[in-house]
This record gives sequence, structure tokens and C-alpha cells, in this order.
Amino acid sequence: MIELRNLSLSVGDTALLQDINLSVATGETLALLGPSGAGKSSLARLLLRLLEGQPSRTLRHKARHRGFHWSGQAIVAGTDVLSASVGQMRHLRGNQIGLITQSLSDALNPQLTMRAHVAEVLALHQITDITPEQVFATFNLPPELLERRPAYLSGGEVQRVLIALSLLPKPKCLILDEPTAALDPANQALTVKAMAHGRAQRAQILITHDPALALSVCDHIAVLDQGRIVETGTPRDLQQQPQHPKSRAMIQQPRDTAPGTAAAPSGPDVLRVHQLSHSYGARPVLRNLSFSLRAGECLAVLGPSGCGKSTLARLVAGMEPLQSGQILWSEATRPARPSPRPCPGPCPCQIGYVSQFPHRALTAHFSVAQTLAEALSLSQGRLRWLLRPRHSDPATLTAICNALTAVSLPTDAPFLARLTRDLSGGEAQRLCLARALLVQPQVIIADEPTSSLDQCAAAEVIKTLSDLKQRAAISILLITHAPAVAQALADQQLTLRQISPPPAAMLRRADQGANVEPTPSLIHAAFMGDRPVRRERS
Amino acid sequence: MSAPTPRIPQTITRYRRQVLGLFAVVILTLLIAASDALLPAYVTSTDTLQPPSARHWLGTNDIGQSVLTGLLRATPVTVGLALLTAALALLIGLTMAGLAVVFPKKGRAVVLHLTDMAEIVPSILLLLLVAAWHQPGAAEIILLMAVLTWHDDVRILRSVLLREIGRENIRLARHMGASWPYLLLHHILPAILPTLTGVYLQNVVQAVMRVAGLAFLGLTAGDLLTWGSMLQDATGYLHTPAWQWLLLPPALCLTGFLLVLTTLDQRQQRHARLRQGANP
Amino acid sequence: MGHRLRPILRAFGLCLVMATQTPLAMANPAETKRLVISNSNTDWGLATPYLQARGGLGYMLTHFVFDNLVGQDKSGALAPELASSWQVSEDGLHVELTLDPQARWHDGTDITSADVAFTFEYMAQHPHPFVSLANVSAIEALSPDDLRITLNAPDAGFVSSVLVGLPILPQHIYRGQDNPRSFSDPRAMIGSGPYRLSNHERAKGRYVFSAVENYYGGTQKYDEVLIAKLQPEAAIEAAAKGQVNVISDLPTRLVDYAKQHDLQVDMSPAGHPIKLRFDHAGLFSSVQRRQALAFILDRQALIDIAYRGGATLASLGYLQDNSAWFNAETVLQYNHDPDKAAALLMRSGWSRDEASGRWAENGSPVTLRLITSGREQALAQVIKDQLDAFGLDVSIRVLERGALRKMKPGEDYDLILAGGSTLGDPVTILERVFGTRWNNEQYRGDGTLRQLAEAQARALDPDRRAALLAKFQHLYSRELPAIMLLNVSRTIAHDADSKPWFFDDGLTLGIPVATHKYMLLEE
Amino acid sequence: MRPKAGIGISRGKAAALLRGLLQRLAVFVFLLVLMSVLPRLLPGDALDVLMDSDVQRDLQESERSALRDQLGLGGTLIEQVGRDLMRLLRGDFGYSHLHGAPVSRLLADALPWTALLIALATPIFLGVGVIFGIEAGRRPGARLDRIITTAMSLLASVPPFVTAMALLLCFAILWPILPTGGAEPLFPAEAPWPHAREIARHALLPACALALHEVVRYFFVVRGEAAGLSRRAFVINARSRGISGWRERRDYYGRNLLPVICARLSQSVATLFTASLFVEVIFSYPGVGSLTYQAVLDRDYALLQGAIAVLAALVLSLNWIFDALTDILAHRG
Repeated sequence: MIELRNLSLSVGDTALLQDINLSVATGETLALLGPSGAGKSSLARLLLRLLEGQPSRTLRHKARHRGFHWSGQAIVAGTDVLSASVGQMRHLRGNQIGLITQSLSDALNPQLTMRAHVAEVLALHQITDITPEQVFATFNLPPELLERRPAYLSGGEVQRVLIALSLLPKPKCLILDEPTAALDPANQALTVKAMAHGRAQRAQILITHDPALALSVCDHIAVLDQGRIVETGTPRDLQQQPQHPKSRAMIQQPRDTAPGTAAAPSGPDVLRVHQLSHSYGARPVLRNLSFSLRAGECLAVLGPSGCGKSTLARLVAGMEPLQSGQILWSEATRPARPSPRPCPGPCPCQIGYVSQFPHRALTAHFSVAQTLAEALSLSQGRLRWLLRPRHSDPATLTAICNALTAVSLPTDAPFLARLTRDLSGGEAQRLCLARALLVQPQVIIADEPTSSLDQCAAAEVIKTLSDLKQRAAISILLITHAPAVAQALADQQLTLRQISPPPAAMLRRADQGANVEPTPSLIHAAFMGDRPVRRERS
Repeated sequence: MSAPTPRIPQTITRYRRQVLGLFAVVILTLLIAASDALLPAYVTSTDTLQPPSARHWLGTNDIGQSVLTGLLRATPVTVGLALLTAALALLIGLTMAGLAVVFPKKGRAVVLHLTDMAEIVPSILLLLLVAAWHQPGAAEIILLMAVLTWHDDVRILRSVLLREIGRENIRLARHMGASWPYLLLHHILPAILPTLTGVYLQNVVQAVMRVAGLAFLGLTAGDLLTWGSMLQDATGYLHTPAWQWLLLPPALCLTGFLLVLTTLDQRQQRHARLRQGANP
Repeated sequence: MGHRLRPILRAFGLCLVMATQTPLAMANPAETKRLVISNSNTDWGLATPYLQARGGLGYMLTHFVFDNLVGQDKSGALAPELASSWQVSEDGLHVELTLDPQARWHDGTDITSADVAFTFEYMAQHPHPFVSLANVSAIEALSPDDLRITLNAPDAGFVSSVLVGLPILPQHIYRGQDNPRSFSDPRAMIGSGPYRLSNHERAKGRYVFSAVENYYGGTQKYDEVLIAKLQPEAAIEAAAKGQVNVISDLPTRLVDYAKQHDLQVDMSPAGHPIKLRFDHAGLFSSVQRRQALAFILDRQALIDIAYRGGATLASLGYLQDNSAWFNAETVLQYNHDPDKAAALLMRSGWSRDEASGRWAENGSPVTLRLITSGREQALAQVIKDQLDAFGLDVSIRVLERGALRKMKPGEDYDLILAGGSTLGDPVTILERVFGTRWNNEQYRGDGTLRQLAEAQARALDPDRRAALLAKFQHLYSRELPAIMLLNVSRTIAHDADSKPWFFDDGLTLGIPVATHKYMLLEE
Repeated sequence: MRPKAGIGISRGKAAALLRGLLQRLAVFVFLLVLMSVLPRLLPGDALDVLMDSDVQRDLQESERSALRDQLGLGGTLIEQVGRDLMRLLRGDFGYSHLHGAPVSRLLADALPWTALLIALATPIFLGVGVIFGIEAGRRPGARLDRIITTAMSLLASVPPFVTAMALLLCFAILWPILPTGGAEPLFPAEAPWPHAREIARHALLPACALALHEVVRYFFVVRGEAAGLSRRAFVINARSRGISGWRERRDYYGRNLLPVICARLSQSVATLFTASLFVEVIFSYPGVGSLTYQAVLDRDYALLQGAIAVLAALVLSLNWIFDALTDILAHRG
């Protein structure tokens, strides 16, 4: 059984988990549900003491210590793992506690065959009554996999091998860290089945951000928000009467997914896209796409990842050369005063582009004022060859402050002098918006403006965008995969579909298998943001 | 809206490290220029192989020159040689990396192949060959070493340049009409400065080692006084007590300088990592 | 990881086997009488006239294996070697020789006058690096043991340079060899000397010579002579253990170290003075400036600083005290005297700036360009400091010897600092002082000095020759075609038993090597 | 390395290998031409250098040109360079007039000694570098890591020839337990084992100096990689399965570091030769390094050319082999 008492975990000055109290009895499975990046995986590693760091109490200068530190108690299989010696831990690992982690591409030693992996664990725990073949048979794994290296296994197979390896010594406690996160539904089902193997004899903690999985597999669910457990309960309780707003947001499926109200202003078209097609090499991305955008209107383009949304945004913004089709702008978007330098590309200057990753779109060593001053100079064609734009003259300063006010950012001197790399994600995205506004745009093209932001920041940005739309009558072309965002902003929606299955699947040569159904995962994406980019070894 | 008149704390503080570095380089250059006048003459005398004394603090060498004077005179030469060699190598490397980035496909392949080939040339053989031909003086050493080491920098600089140029901020600014020179000066160079500094420091370490090695083998011009050539002078006296004042001072100087460089390099790396870590 | 180490271990084993299988030089140290000579230099080539390395030691090795016609006795006087007697005719144009009838090649063949005649002809085609046969007009074998050499012009030094220097080749082996420089088979090393090269390991720089049986010239003292390449420090340690008998090139800095190890150290001037030579067409065409330079330089200080006891003051009259023709009385002395030097320079047209004390010619400051090779670099530095203190700027260029020889006087330098031999028969003066090669002094003057040198080379009467040479030395020290700065000492260390043999005037042609082959023979 | 089922060299890999080979060939030819041209641009021709002696008599111009032809030094620059290249292509490395021996024989005498040094040094630096690197990188930031890394940083700041001199000074002069130089005593023992022992005694210090030079590089490479590995999922999974100790170090770190070590070895080939040059000069060890160095000092161009040709061929081909090996190993993951 597992019992956590007042467990806190922090890295550097940032607290990841605070006062976690949990207890899981043998035969029970507890789901720890929470957004990505909240320290759940660190908790899993901490319970096996695989985290490089030290207990807080031995730490004099907390702030100076950059690694992990923790406090509290975690009793796993009768031992407080937080204060256990190295020798004790070595004995506990594998024997008493098992861990199954989320990263599948790299979960097994690339240099060893499956047989070597199994044999290693058998030898380590002195299990003699079972052969590797029997192990594989038990876990529904084809015996020919035994001679392969991990690179030649599919994600589902790797996950099952991992489970088999963890369950072989019959641990009393098992921690599952997002075991199905990277799997397709068929493999998810197989994995869930494998997990159920002998579960009556052990206590399990399932760490996940997928409420569906938590609801279907677990006996109890603990909802984690900002490092604290906000609610615990059985799946049924939580599904029917969630107490905490966060858990409600997380667990309850959004009911109304109907398109937004058709209160669209009927202005003239500012942008008309006609028969647009685009492909990268032999891979078609867009085919015969046509739509139009009216003045003061927000058009949301929805669709799963990889369906060409971002390409569309870049094409419309003129950042990528047009291959076939037409993008037509109305006269209103032409620059009011003649620019001394013609804009590159077919599009006019008076559009603003807001990108998915605000920090990538900003120059890290520029201050807020410099960023805006540069954009202002560029839009006016005043930028000299090598001179850095000045921002101390009153006209520039006023323009900068106006733009910042428009996106609800402060205009005080310290903020103006802050480097963009020190801004939070929401601030940075709003700064991008402010920069876009300086061009006095008729149209703003926003490419996934909220997807890399946390919920608060996303809300701020959405609010800013809708303000802009209403007050400044700016047309917005919103590219998003989140229906919630589209719903909040858009007057019209357009959904793109993938033209052909994506050639790059998550594992080399592994089963590319079933196409992921878009709807449920899209809903998650709206809350969780994109899954962190998988670390691929170069 | 109130009209704030923010005074923005400016460049000096932000680029303190760079400014300090520049300052150090200027001072060093001045010192090198003035060292001849400032330092006592490095003359021969009949006090040969004297142990350290009040008159000669670090003793004298086999032709009666004061080791301390020699050390002081060799310092700007050794350090200057290393810094300049490293700078030239970095410049060539950066140019090649830049070419590999901007050239179209064919040209890029040529540049990269050239780098590959430079990488596999066994540089010591080339050095021996050239040294047999002509013992290089200061200018030749700088040129030779730079030509033999620039390839180390190309790959890393190229990847950094590619990363920076491919970044959205550059693309956006370019789209808004910024010129390449402007982008290079204000967006790209400051962004790759930490990498450049790191590469430069490692170049310096390499240059110190190589120049000292060449001088130690006695393959540099005879009148070029460096720590390496002082070590070379000491080799004949290992069997006499004179090694204590002939060998140790230049060896310690060399080691100390390298230690300072590696420490700087490590700090710089840690700094860069921290900054990267703070802003994913 | 085991399988990865295996090839490495295998290679390692192979290396060990290869290293252990190198032939063992010493069969039975107890029974063999052996002399071990160490030298720190590299390979000296093979012991044949065409394969020997360029340095003196190479010649010495050849000398162990190949006898010449005439040798020297312990005092340096001419002595029979292959030729038991020789006679120079009155007019100096004919030399008649009788060969030692006992002399045999190492393969047992008799040495005849035909071999000698063949050698002269062969060497005319394939020039010997050290000996010129240009003056020989004919050679005829009168009988198997008698022959006559005819010269184009009388040559006072013919016997003491050509006959003493030229190794004789076996006709039956060298006939038909078109390229003797690549003829390196063991037969090329069949000679007439007391030893034969029995083993040579290049990588270790080791030569083993073993005594030839029934050598006609006497009995060998040692059964084996081993020449080993060893750093002097290591050689001293080996000598202390009794493994090395003679250290043939001991650096001065190690003299005390050698003495601490109970070795005897012999030092004597090598007859290779370091000279300061001039660009006679340029700044130093004036004899006053050359003399002034001789007054400026404190030669004793040069020795004390740059050589620290490893050199002595050289005679300024060209010939050094180890020459039989040396005459100290007539040579002028230039003691360190800046005032005299200043006066001489003033007279030569240079002026001294009162404030800075620097010298100038027609108002522009004088900078002397001094070139030298790496060997004399320290000395050049000291000279520069001395001239600098006097007010003359010097720029030093250190050049590799190949480059040095291509430097042109006037264009590239005003002064050259280089060593040069004064050993051997004084006929060599003609070339060394007046020749035009890079290491000659290239002196012209008013011709008097040259006439003297030519006259002594033709003078067959020793007394007359001595008088002429005395006059030459006087004139040389006055005109100073070059300033003989100092005479570097050769230093050897040896144990109590072995007695290295010094010739004051060097080995045969003037090679300053202490280990003459006669030290290897019973007296 | 046994090729494992399903792993072959793909066509792309083969093309890359071939390209590497061609590049190395180009570099090799470039070096050959350079070393053939450079000495000939030097003031003072080879004949002068060969005949440089005080007792050398003056040769007539006819004698000189005859001698030049005989020594194969005649002709225009292009002719001479062409002749050199043809000769080298035939496998004839030329003839050192200074040593009076074919260059190939000189090199054959010297190469085994250098090989011995490298063979002795390789296990030392590989062993120490890899073991310490893994120990430090297994738990980055831990006390052991800090201690080892600091020590290695210190060692890295000492130029290799200073280390070598320090070793010489400490163990051969101040505390003379090992010989100061050479590869063998003057009179080697006759029996093979004592002889081998003597050789090993002589090789110990130079081999250590050589190894110290490389240990630092390997340590930092291995530590960095091991630190990366210790953050990777499979290592964490393995630890969570209870795998630790020797098995973890060997199967999880060692095996996965193999490509990196191999890649490093390919770079090491050249640096080892460089280092052995210094070491051999300092310990007056009769290997290729000191032979080449002496050739530089003597301006023995024939020997220098031959030595550089052989060394370059060795370095380039070894380096190619290691690169290919690295590719194959990296292919596995």
C-alpha cells in the first residue's frame, strides 16, 4: 500500500506539489489527474527516489539550491521512501515498487534485445520458474519479438513489454505515469488489459491527464490543481457532482459544441481566398481551399494538427510563397500612406500576424519598448540600415503606450525596459498582439494564439482579441484546433480535414495504424495545450 | 492615458560583460604595445643560471636573462597570440558557417565538404611540414593556427545560425521589411553571442595549447618569446636544480591561464544553460 | 566490453613480441672486450664513403671500416696506413707510393695498386663529398704494390689532405656500381680497416663494429665497438653503471653532472671557431669598421654568457692554436675598448648622436642585420646586447641552414654568425677565406692576403711555408676578413680505462672527433 | 562487432562511407602534393642540405648537376612533384640520404615502438576516462561528480607536454624509479621475459603521459553523454526495475556510450599521434614521432615526406574505419 503524508516537492524556488495526502490500499487504483507539467511525473520518480535532489530539511539555503527538494513522508510498502537509505531503496525498487513511464520511444535500452531485458529482470529477482517465452505469452506478446531491439517494436508493444518487466517481480505497489498517453485506442485497450494483470495484489497510482482513462480504470480519483489536491472521490462522484470548478472543467465533457451565434456583421469582404492549394514536396497540405473574410468579422479555421492550418496562416500572411490559387485583399487594407519600400510578398503591410509561440516570435534580448519601436519603424519604413530604432521620442513613446494599453499591458518604465525573455507567456502573446496593432492592421492573422499558454493566459489573450474585434473593428483570421477558443471568438467557423494520413508516425517503422479520431483528443488539447514535443535523440 | 516618460536603463548595464571584455582587450593591446617600454630590458648578463635572489626574483636562465622579465615579456605575446589566433579562427569559422547558411544547395555542399576535409587533415603533420619549411613568426603562427582550427567552429556556428535565422522573430521582422544587415547586427549576433563566446573561449584554449606546443618543440621563430619557448629552454636543465626556476614559472603561468579560461568557459556554459532553462 | 579489448590486447602482444625479437647485440659480455661510445645525435648513415651521413661522426665510422693510403700517428704526424711508404718528387708533381703487402680486404682479397687506381677514377666520376681530386691528372699502377700519381700543379697539402682523407674502395665490388649512393648491400661495407660493421639498428641508433681478423695494421684492443645513441644525461647514468665507456659529445652544462658520476672529462678547443663574417661589399667594406667591431665586442663575456666555459678565446689570425702552423706572436690583439672603437667608427664616416648615444650614417640610424642559424642563437643574442649597449642597433634573423646559404650579402644581411672549421692542412685557407660559397668568408681586400695564401699552398719547403703562414696570420688579424670570436670546446667524458684519442688538428681532414680508430688498436 | 539481424548498411550509409573515403583520399593527395612542393620552394635545395658540412669541398657545377640527377633531384618543379607522386603511388617512400637507408625501413623500425606506446596507453585512457566519466555522469551534480570533474578540469588545464615533463621529473629524475628515456636498456636482457619487463618499464612513463593527455578528453565526453543518458527514460525505467551496480554501468551506460567512444576514437587517432610526438621527444623514445621530429630538425625532406605519407595514410584510414564503426553502432539507437 502507498501512503503520502504532507508531501511537498519543489524545484529551485518553484513549488511543484504542496501538502499531498493520499493513501492507496492494496488492490486499489488511484488516478492522479492533473494538467501536464504540474510535477506529476516528478512525483512518480520521487516515490522511487529516482529524482536527483535532497530532502528540504537538510537544506540551509533553499533558494540557492537549483535541484529538486522535498519534505513530508511517503510510505510505500511499509518503508518511508523519502528517508530510506540507498541500499534500502535498491532493494525496494523492482521488488516492491514498480514504475511505468510515459516516454515510449526511449523506454527500453536500445542496445539490448527483448530477451536480454527479460532475462535481466529474471536474473535480478532470481525468478527461475518462468522463461522469457512464457512471460511474453502471458502478456499477449508475440514470441518473435524476443530477438528484437526496441527500435523494431511498436509503441504498444514497448508499453506491454514495460508492463511485463515491471510486473514480473510482482511488486506490491505500481506507479503508472501516463501509460497510454502516446498510444492509439487499440493499443490503449491492450495496455489497460495488461495493467489489470494481477492488480488485486497491489496498490496502483495512475498518473494521467486523460479523464476518460481515469474514469474507466480507477477506483479513486484525485484532482490536482496548481500543486494541490483539490478534490478526491470515486469516478462516479466526480462525474456526477464535481465539487471544485477545476475538476468540473477537467472531467465534464463540454456539452454544447454547436457553432457560434450568427450575429456576424455584414461588412464588405476584406480578404478572399480562392482555390488555394499547397504542398510540401510530394505531400499535399491544402487542396482547393476557398473562403472569404468580411470586415470586422472573426473567421475561425479549425482542424486537427497537421491539416495545414499553420500553412494557411503563413500563406495568407505572405510569409510563404503562393503555389497555386489566389489570395485577394480589398483596397482598404492597402497602406494609407505610400511606403518607401515595397512590402515583400503579395500581401499588404496592414496585417498583423500573431503566432503560436509568442516567445519564439519575439527577440529575446530586446526590451518591450525596443520590440514595439522596431515594429513601428518598420511599418513606417523608417528603419535605417544598421541603426537600432529609437524609442525615446514622444511620438514613438505615445504610439507604444497606446498599443500596450490596447492589449491591457502596463505602460510603466520598468515594464517597457523588461526583456521579452522575462515576460510570461500571456504577456508575451499580448505583446505580439500589440506589435501587430502598431501596423494599424485591418486584419489580424492569429495562428493558434492560445495553444502554448496556460488557461489564465489564454483567457486574457482571448479577451484581448475579442476587445480588438469589437472596438477596433479589426477582422481576425483565427487558426486554432480548440473549438472552445473558436466558439469564444468566431463569427464563422471553417473546419479543415487532413488530406492524407501523415507519413510521420510516432515510432520509426512501428505501427502507424489507426488514424486517431479527432474529436476527444481535440477537446483535451483545448485544456492541456499541445503535448510537449517528444524528445528525440539526435 | 497619462503620458509616461519612462527612462529606460540602457545598454551599458545590459552589455556589461561584453563591454568589460572589450575593455580588457583594449587594455591588453595597450599593454602589448607598451610592454617594450614598460618592462625592463631582457638582456643577457654574466649572471647565468642564478637561483632566485633579491636581484633576480625568479633567477636567471642560461644566458643570464632574468626569468621574471622574460615571463612578463612573454605574457602579452603568448596571450595575444592565443586571443588573435582564436579570433581569426572564429572569424573564418563564422564566415564559412554563414556561407553554408546563405549559399544555395550546391555552394553549401562545397563549404561543408571543405569543412569535413579540413577536419580530417592531421594538423600536426601539416605543422611539421610548414615548420620544416619555415619557422613561423607571430603573424604566420596566427594565420597557420587559424587555418588549421577554424573547422572546429563551423558546425556548431552553422547550427546556431540556422536556428536563429529560422526563428519566427527573424522571419517576421524580415517580412516587415527589415534588411539582412540590420537583422544580423541587432537580432542574430546578440542572440548567438553566448555561443560565440563559448566557442571563442574554447578556441583560445586550443590556441594556447597548440602555440605552446609548437614553441616547445622549438619550431617557432627563434626570437618569438613565449611561455612555450621558455619551457623549451628549460628542458636541458631537468637534471640540475635550475628546473625549479626555469621550468616551473612558465609551466605555472601556462596552466594558470588555461585554468582561468576553462573556468570562464564553464561559467559561461552554466550561465547559458540557466538562461535557457529559465525560458523554455 | 571484453570483445572490444581483444584486438587491442592482440596488437599489444604483437608489439611486445616484435620488440623482444630484436637481435641481441651482445652475445657474451663477459668474454667479449667491448668499447661503448655514446652519442646523442641521430643516425650517422652507414660506414661507407657514399652512405655516411654528412657530419664528422659519419666519416669517423667509415674510417673504422675503410683505411686510407696515409694515416697519422699519435702526434698527428703522417704515418703509413695502406701505403707503407710514399715519396713526393722534387717538383711536387709526382707522388709514388708502395702499398703494404699484408693489406687485405675484409673478404680476404689482396689490396693492389689497381684498387687504388680504380678508386681515383671512380671518385672522379662519383665525387667523394670531402675530397677533391681535381688536381690529379693521372694515376698509374707500376706493379701490384707500387703506383704513381701525377698532379697538375704542385700542392703542399696533397699528402696531408687527399691521401690522408681519401678512403680506398675495393675494385671488385664497386666496379659497375653506377649509383653508389643507393648501393647499400652488405658487400658495400667490405673495406680494409680494423673493424667491420656487424650490426646496425637504426631505430635505436646503434652500431656494432667487430674486429677484423688478421688486420695488417696491428691488433685490435676491443673485440667489439658499440656506438649507441643516448641522450647525454642517460649516457652519464649508463656510464656510471659501467655500460658506457666514452661519451663523445658532452654538453658543457653537464660537465659537473658527469664529474659527479666519476667520469673523466676532457675538454679542448675543437678548432671550429665561431666567426663573425661580413658583407664585404656593403657597410663593412671598411677595415676600420671591422676593427671597430673587434674592439666593441667583449669576447670573454661572450664566452662566459653563451658558452659558460665551453669555449676559449679564438686567435684572430685565422689559424688556431691546435694547428701546427699557428704563430701567436704575429697576431694582433683587440681588447675590449669602446673608445678606440668609437674613434675608428668616427673615422669610417659614422657619427654618434650625443643625446641617445646611437650611431648613424649620414644622419640615418644604423641597424646591423645579423643572420645566424639556430645553433648560435644565444651567442647572437649576447652580441646584440653588447652592440646595443655600444649604441648600435642589431636585428637578428635566425634561419635554417638551407635558407642561410641562400642569403645574399648586402641584400639580406650585414653580418653572419656561423661556425667554421680551420682544421686540416692550410691549403684549405684558399677556399675558406676567399671562396664564394655561403660559408666562405668571401674576402677580396687588396689581394695581398690572397697572394700569401696561394704562395703557402705551393710552398713545398716547410720552413718557408711557416714563414708565409706567420705573415698571413698577421695580415689576417689586421684586415679581419672575419672576426674569429671564440673557439668552441669539444667535451668528452670517459671512464678511467678507455683513453680517447685527440688529434690537435682533428681527424684526417680536420674533423674534431675524439675517437680515432687508432685508439682501438694495441700500441 | 557481430552484425545483428535486420541491421545492414543501407545504401545511403554506404554512399556516406564512400564519400568519407573519397574526402580522405583528396586530403591525402593534397598532403602529398603539399609536402612535395613545400620543400622545393625552400631557399637552398636538397643537395645543399645533403652536402652541408664544414669539410665539404666545393663541387663544380657539372658535378652538382650530375649528382642532382643521380639523387633524383633534377627537373622542373612539376616534373619533380610528379615523380614524387608516382614514386609514392608505387609504394616507394624514397631514400633518406641522411640516414643512408630507405625511408620505409626507417619507418618500419620506428612504427612498432609508437604502436607499443599507443597500445599501452589506450587501455589506460579508455578505462580511466570511461569509468570515471560514467561514475561522474551517472549522478550529475552529486559530490562524487563534483570532485572528479574538478580534478579533471585541473588536469585539463595542464598542457600535455608539461604533464609529460612533470612525470619525467618526478619519476625518473627526482625519484629515479623508472628510466629517463629510450625504449630499452643499453644492453637488453637475453631472456624474453626479463626483456619484455625492461621494455615495459621503459614504456611505462611515456605511455602514462600519453594516456593522461587523452583521459581528460574521454572523461568529459563520457561524462556529458552519461549525464544525458541518466536523464533518459530507459535508464530511469531500468532503475525502477531495480537494476543497478555493474549491470547498470555496463549494459545501460557502457553499451550506449559505445558509439560516442568510437566517434571519439576516430578523432583520437590524430591527436594520439600528435601527443606521441611530444611524448617521444621528451622521453627520447625511438618511435615515429621522434623520427619525424628529427627529420624536421635535420631538414631530411625525403624522410619527412615518407613519414608524413605513412602517418597520414594511417591516420586517415583508421579515422575512416572508426567513423564507419561509429555509424554502424549509432544505427542501433
